[in-house]
Amino acid sequence: MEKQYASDFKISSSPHLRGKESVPKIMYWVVGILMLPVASSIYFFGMNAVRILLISVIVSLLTEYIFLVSRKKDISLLFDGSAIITGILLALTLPPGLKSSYVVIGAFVSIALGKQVFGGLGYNMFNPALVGRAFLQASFPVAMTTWIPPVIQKMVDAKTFATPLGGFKFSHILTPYKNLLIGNTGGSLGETSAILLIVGGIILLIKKYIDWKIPTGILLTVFVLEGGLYLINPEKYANPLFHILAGGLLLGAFFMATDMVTSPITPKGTWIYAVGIGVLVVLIRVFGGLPEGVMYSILIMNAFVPLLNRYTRPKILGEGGKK
Amino acid sequence: MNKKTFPKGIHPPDKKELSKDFKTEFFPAPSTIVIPLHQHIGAPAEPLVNKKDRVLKGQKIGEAKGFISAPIHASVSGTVKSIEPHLTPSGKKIMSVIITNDGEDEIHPDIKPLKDDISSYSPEEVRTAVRDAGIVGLGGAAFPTSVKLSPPKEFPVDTVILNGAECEPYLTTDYRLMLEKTDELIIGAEILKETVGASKIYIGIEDNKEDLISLYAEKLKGRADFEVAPLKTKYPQGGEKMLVKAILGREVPTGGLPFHVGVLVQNVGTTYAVYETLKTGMPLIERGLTITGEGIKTPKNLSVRIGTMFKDIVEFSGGYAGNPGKLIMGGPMMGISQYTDNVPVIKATSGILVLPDEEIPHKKEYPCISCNSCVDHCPMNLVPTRIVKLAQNKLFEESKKWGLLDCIECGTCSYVCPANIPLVHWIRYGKNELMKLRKKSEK
Amino acid sequence: MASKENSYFSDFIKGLWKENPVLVQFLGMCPTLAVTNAVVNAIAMSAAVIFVLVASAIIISLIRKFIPAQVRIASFIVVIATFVTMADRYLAAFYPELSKALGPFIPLIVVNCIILGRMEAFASKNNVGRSILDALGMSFGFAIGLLLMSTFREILGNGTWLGYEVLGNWWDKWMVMILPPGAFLTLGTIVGVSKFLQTKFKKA
Amino acid sequence: MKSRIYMVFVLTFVAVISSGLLAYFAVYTQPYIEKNKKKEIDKAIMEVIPGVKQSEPIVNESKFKIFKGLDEKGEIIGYAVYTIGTGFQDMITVMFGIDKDLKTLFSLKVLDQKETPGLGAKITDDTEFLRFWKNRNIEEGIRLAKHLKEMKELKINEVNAISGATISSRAVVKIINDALQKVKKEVK
Repeated sequence: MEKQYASDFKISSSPHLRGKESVPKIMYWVVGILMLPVASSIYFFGMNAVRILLISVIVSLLTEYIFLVSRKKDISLLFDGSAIITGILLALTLPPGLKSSYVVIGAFVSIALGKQVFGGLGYNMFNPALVGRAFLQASFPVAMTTWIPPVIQKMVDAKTFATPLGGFKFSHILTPYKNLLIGNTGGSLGETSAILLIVGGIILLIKKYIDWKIPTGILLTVFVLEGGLYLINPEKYANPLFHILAGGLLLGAFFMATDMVTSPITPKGTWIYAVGIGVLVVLIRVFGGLPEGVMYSILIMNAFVPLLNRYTRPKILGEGGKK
Repeated sequence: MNKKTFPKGIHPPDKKELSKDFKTEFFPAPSTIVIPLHQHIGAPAEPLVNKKDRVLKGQKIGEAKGFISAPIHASVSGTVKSIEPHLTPSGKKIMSVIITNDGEDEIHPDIKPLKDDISSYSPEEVRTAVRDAGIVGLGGAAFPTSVKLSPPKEFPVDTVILNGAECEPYLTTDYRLMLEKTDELIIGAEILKETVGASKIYIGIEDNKEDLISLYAEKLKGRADFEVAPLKTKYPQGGEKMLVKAILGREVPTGGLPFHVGVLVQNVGTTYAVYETLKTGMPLIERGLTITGEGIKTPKNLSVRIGTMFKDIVEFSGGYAGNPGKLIMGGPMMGISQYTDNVPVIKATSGILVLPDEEIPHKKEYPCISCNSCVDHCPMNLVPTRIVKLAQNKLFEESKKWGLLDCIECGTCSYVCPANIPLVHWIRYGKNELMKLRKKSEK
Repeated sequence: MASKENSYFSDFIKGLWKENPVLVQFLGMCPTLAVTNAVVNAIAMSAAVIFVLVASAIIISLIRKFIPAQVRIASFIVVIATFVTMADRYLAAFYPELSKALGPFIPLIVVNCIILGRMEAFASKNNVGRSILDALGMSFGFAIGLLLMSTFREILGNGTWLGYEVLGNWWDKWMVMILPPGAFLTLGTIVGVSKFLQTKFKKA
Repeated sequence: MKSRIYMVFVLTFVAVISSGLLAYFAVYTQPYIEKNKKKEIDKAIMEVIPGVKQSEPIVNESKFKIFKGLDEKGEIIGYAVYTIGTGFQDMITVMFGIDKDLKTLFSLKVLDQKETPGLGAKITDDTEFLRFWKNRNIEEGIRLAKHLKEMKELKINEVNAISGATISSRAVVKIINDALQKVKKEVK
């Protein structure tokens, strides 16, 4: 008698083991780490920060939901965490006094134009949060460049308040390093506290959720170029350290430029991308008309990513060897 | 200890403790044996027997056709029940010789060693013996060994690497073999070295098998032609190209084989098979394998006749445990999942792995977020996500430029992918389609 | 096309919607993007295009039988350029403000693909009557596109329409809409909506 | 061969007709266009020098012009300066009036600019920017005030920047100061 055999095993392509990482896990880790700059923004800018953050995240999720439903996609994609990250990142780049209606527009544009029109997560070319911010900057230039001082800093004349970079560029005032590190200065919600941004960035680096080449490339480039200028003329140009700590550079280098979807996939391409951002930042800050250029630098280099990917194929093991 | 390795790769949980300490057991041949006539890379063999013929153990029942091919032998004595297509672990139905075992294990009279002294074989005799014995790579690739032993004249081979890395998680058959047949392996390796005219033998062992490293270092103390190469435990350390890179720092050219850089890489199982054939004259009818996994009651290392059905082996190992979800021939990274256990052991079967339903990843697939994990881990330094995207869009020639054909299908990229994209699956699809296109254009 | 009437009618009507140069054929994108930041500019531009297109169509269809095929494009350009220069001088003389706002885009009508395209595709092959209808249809289609664009852009970007305040003080002007990026955003949106409507229309 | 001659003939014919038409039209519109240009400059001169009735050019380059501003009796009241300089994005064309002793700047008019709408473009808009420019002392040039101040708090040679458009404001100040240097050389 033939022995009965067992069947109905599941079949699939190898490998049959899978690692522990998953897209939502990465996303929610990033959300968790973003709580550091979020905390600092709430501490320094109070209810304004809470208001902007909440509106931005809720509108981002809502927009994502509308698009998922209308494109007949899987609704569970709403909770992959990416829309929440976009919402938080957008809020962190906005000026603290911004009107709620602008935040709504910004968040909608981020998700709709920045992400969903390209086909959703993974297909967008530009960092969605920065698309939203660039749109707001172009639409409401005055509101987007009006800074209010942190709530804990009682200013005599608080009508307008310069960011550290603006203060340096137009009035040649250097904000003390202590304030830059802790975050007690003017600026976008999430960019003021250098120390928390660095801590968050380091956690991301340890967890390998961001490519170390990107922050390293950007910060080194800025440091070297600014350092060179500073050595040539210390009167006119600021200390390179100031340039690294002030403005949105740290936020951009650790949280924006490192966006996986919109950064290159090849190692060489990543280096070019990072150095390109650094060079553009210095060019805009020093020689351009604007005090700050991290956003535009990243967006410009985002546009080059497909090209970089295409022309920087890594050498395959054994390539070029003689057969 | 100077541990060698290659760039990139991954560290999956190795799970070797399940079966590592069980001595290799001999598994008596069951009553019915199914021997497929195509178990190797290359052309299928032609059947030499007819229905109802009596066959003896070691008798040639399939003749090799062409240079890259291998003959097939009967692994038991008995009667040919039928010659018909039978499902094999490759997933295809293949013409097979089904033998009813008479249990007598009567050895074919022609089976005797060519020479009494194993060290007196000439290279040509070794090649002939290996070819006639139907020996193929037992690591899983099943590439005819005699072809490997005949490198072209313009590529002199100076180094032999004995591949004992066994980087696939779960599998321990090579480990047991190295532990139990130490002297035989050393002699086998020497013969291989003489056959290809090399001067140096490296034995690559991953450092999760510390006992083997010290055992061989002790045995080979003072031998200038041998060197034990401790390797970092990393997947896919046992890939030929990775091994050559790790031990010698040489890079096998794309589309090339190790002999292009003067190296012969041979799996320990194959080396032992060569030794056995030269010693006893018995062709390849038996091989070592590990039956393991959380879905099997008592994991074992076994010596099994080719053609034994999986179900018999599972039964011998106490049957399934819990809720078996997947049955895999080979290791979990590169093995082929089986729909049923009604398939025979073939020459390439290095293990039978049963994963319980709970162990099977049920992750949702997301769109690629370009996280670079696959790029950061690919041992071939490819950009899997791009190759796959190009293949998905049917740009196969473009995909080839990005290294579609250089992929060794080790599964590293799929393992690390957080979006759970079956990258290897798509790469196989790409290779397949590309081949179809080639054939079309040749016509 | 059952009767002659019907064919004349369709000569005119196709440019308005089915073959709208801006929304369907994507012709004349340069002025479409550049001068639609205010309705008044769009009107002036459209008027200039209507004049040039109709006048050129008349001349070309009249002389079409005399022009050898090898030099037809050159002749078309000469004729078109003549009318464009006239329109440009006319605006500069009598509407200096508009002329300044439209800048180089009036002279650039010469290379506008709508005009050369219609000459080549229609006026050089049909009689005067049909050519006029075709030119009118196409130029009105162009005008519709420009008006749509400029209406959106001026209202959103400046809170006004043709200079009249329509949205009041509560409206925060979306500067981006009257800047170049706004042109692309608006064009994209309008084209998207019109494609959507067209597919709906076809199904129904 | 015949067809080639015919080709050339037709093209020449078309060209001749069209050039004739254009020549006529150009002659016809020329005076109007001239008048428009002159009107624009005259109008600007009227605006920047109070009480001026007529003007005559002293310097008349394409990018830099000085006009003498005269009252009804032909007495000189001041000068109107037309100059072009670099702005934030493109050139800015301005006209400003100064008194005959080169001490006071009466007022400023921006004739043409392509600054950012909503920000730099405000330099054309009277209420936002140009009111700061009424009757400034120019003996030592114009300066931008450090912080925004009320009109009456501004020093006699200071003007405010437009908030959010420091660069355009700065550009205008530089254009004026550069032009003043030139004027001082031309008008002794």
